[in-house]
Amino acid sequence: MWSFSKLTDLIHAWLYETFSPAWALALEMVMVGVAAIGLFAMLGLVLVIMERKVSAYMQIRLGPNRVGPKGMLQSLADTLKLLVKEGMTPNGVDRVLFNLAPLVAMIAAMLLLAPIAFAKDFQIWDLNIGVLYITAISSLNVIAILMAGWSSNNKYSLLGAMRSGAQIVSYELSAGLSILTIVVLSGSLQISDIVTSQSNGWWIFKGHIPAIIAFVIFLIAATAETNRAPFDMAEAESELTGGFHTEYSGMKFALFFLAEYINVFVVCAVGATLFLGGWMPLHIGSLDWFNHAMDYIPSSIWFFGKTFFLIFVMMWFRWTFPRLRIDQLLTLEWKYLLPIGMVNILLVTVIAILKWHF
Amino acid sequence: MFLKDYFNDIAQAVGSLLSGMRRTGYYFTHHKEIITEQYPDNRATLVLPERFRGEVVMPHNGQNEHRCTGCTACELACPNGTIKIVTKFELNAEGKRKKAVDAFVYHLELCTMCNLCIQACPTDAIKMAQSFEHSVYDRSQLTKILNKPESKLQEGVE
Amino acid sequence: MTNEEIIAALTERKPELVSETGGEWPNFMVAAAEWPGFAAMLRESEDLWFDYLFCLTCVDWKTHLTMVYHLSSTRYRHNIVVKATLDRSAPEIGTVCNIWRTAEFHEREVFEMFGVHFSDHPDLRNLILPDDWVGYPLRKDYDDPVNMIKM
Amino acid sequence: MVEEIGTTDEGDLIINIGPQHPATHGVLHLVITLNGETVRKVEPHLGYIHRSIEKMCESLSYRQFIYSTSRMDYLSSHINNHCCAMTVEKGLQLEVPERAAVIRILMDELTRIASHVLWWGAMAMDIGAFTPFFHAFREREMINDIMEETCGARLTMNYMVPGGVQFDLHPNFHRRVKAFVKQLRNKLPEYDELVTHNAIFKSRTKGVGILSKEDAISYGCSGPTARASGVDCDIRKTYPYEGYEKLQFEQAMSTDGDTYSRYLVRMVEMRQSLSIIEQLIDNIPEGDFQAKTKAVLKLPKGEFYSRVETARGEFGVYIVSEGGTTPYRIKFRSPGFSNLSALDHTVRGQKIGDLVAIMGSFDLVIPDIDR
Repeated sequence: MWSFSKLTDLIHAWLYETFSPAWALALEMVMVGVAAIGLFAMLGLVLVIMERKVSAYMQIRLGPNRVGPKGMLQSLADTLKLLVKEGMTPNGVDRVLFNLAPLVAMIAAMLLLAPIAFAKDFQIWDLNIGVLYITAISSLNVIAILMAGWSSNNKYSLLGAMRSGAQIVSYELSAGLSILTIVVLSGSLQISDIVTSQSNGWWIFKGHIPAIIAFVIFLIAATAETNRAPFDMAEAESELTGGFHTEYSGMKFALFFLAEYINVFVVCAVGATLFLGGWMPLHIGSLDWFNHAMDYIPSSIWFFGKTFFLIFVMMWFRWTFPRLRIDQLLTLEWKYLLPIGMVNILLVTVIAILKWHF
Repeated sequence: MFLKDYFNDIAQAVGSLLSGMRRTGYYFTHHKEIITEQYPDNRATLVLPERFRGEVVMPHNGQNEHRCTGCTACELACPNGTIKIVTKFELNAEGKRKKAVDAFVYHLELCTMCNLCIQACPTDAIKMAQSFEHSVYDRSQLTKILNKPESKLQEGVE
Repeated sequence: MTNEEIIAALTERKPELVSETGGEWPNFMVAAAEWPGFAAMLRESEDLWFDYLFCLTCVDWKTHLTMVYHLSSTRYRHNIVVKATLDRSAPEIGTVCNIWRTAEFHEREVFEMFGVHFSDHPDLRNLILPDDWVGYPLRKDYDDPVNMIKM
Repeated sequence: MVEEIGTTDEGDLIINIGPQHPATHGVLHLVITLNGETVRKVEPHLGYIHRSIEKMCESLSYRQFIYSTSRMDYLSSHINNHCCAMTVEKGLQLEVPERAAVIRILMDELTRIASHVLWWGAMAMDIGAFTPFFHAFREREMINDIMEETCGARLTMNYMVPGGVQFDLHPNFHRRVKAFVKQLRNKLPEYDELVTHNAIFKSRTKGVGILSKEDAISYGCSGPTARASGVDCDIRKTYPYEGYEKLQFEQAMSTDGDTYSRYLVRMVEMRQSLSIIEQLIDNIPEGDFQAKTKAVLKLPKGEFYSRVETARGEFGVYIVSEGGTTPYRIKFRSPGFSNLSALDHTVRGQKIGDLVAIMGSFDLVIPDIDR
């Protein structure tokens, strides 16, 4: 079967033949960096237009429909507008932190792309602690938000940032616990191992009910960690106008905006990898003819299909539910999600030890 | 007992959230329900009700004649001073001096479309038009003179 | 209670009270100094129980100001109007915002619009007008320097 | 004085909410004192949209002044106009034809539904759900179209005149209202699905911002805000006007006094208004839509007060006449002004997110407060 690995191997071999190993590595890094930034820009554009269209259809309206065919170029036009806007730094802000915060948010989001397997054998860095790396780096995001909130010298921003701090720190527990269930089941922290362990069925089907519970908890925690409604405490525009990015405009605001969408993409990609088999096609046990038929669909389509399905579910949440209050948000985490998650991981451990899973 | 309530709470909450999602999901998949009016595009087919009050106009007939006698009833009826009538004296057919309207000045920027002037008019000289696209770049363009140049009072209107 | 019964009940308690009839509801004139005590009596009496102050305003009669209080009872559904005449140069009357708390905002409005001083009001400052406003706009002799229509 | 922006002596944060803020639905300015997330004190600063309509009306005739009241509570402009017309009729001792009275009630109830539907969307948006807002506009648009057809305007209709209404009903009115009633009856369960039964919405509003019955009366609250606290203050029931006494409808009441019950009272009120419309729409009597009046109206010397139930509560018009063609003094008792005065009391000790929810449930319309 054709896979990206052939292409990448080809490039790799050619580079090492032509250049010295140090240069070849440097060039590979540059290529990866350019590809990552390109992917970023693409994802930003696609996700923004997707969000606007999804929200429009749920709200019985048409959404953007003037720029390009069916309004598909609207987000490109918006990006252009944001690019040419003045990058304002208000008086009274902490200039260094204020300008640094969007970059930190962006870099944290970018780093998360490294261990994600976009297709079969198509991964930037298949490090052996991939899952741990993702949980660690995704907590960096809160630093950017706190920096932005503090340096803005605005009370709305400060309140938003403080809320966000409390929220992300607590929801990381649940996200971590639900990720751990899959680690326990598959016995590895490496993304490629986790994906191959699902070659005879995805974990959400193989892991009985505990895996489903873990998946639901992961989805809730992921929504909360990316500060999206109904957990958008950090922004909460009807309370805090714009939350931590009240004072931001132009490209700096766009960077926050983009980072939010990249974070959404990454957490959904992680969810798809852990629970829905990543690029692994839908396989059912030893039903060979079915499995072969499924294999004909390219692995990258499987991966992006699953990821965008999860993104759609998160958008569905956002455009249906009212916002929680900050104390209820923490109640939900500490009184509901965390205890359930802890009991759940106990069950999963038992299942894993007794080999009850398929 | 405590546990039962705890899980009952969760089940009910999740159920209510799912029913909400079912509703938005329904609208997401049923594009027939969309109610957006694509305004500048549907201009040609846009029909406003005949009673819609957009601005005050003075209809003129084919001979460039209107029905305004310059009695200032509308000016008195207007709560905002929207209408100013400038009158002049004309000689009529019998050679008598007669009051006639020189300029019917209408300040659209002050008008609240309350319809009191139309009701006050004894000769039905003015009426409300259905136009509603009034935006201009300069406020002075909103001050209009409703009687056309060289227009005359229609025969038989007193 | 009907209007006549209210008038009878009140004149029994305060024989010097001046009442007017003819309007929809009984009208009473009280002296400004007596008003807070009278108001407390209207609110507390079990048979009157005027617990709902639905309108509080002032009228400028050029020679004097008149405070007008519209009271209603949510229990008996009867209404009265109480008026108090104030001196125009130094209008002062006791506050009733400890009896009907809605009076706090209404009295602040009357304060800035008519210049009536409410003694013992907890927070008597401009509510609607800017803090540095000069003049009392709803008095009859106030002339608005910027009048859109006259321009 | 607006406090210096900063912190209080106790270290509480002072925040200005408004005059431009997504939660205030207009130019309301609240100075709130925050201790962490908890609101210590709310102090409204008004006047950003104060036009002194009361002063303006002193120079307008009794026909002219009615239009200006549409600009106060622009969401229940019909009902405001109705009250003004009623006060003038009271002064002139004018009998309104039966047909005009029925048309007035129909228009009032349609306005009330339009206002409540919009409020429903805005309330959901305050709490963070955006979708209901657009769904609410779908139904509101139908009412606006009905209004446009019969009254000639969508928001500030100036349809009520002393002695009746300006025009007769449009021939399409009957059919369109029937279609609307059917549509809203179908969509109300959807509203419940989206918001009323939503677990998050319930947890955000239940037990939040409790206003006791005594406080509601003392603060002069009226309308759904007071009825949620158990005050039976629906003017349509307690002091019926224009033939409301002949209609079958319930006063929407609750006793909890929290944000959720204020929400529920309005939802019930929408259904009650629908039933009023259903009772009347097939029984509009034939006859004149306007009583004969003189060209120039003169009210006799005296004082006239009338009160109606708008979508927000009790609206009153107090006219002092000296016998001339213009009112000597006119006072509008607006429901929002009194309801707003209870805000501080209700919000103290709640979270900042609750402040927004409570404000939403009070249904404040700022031009109504400022006048």
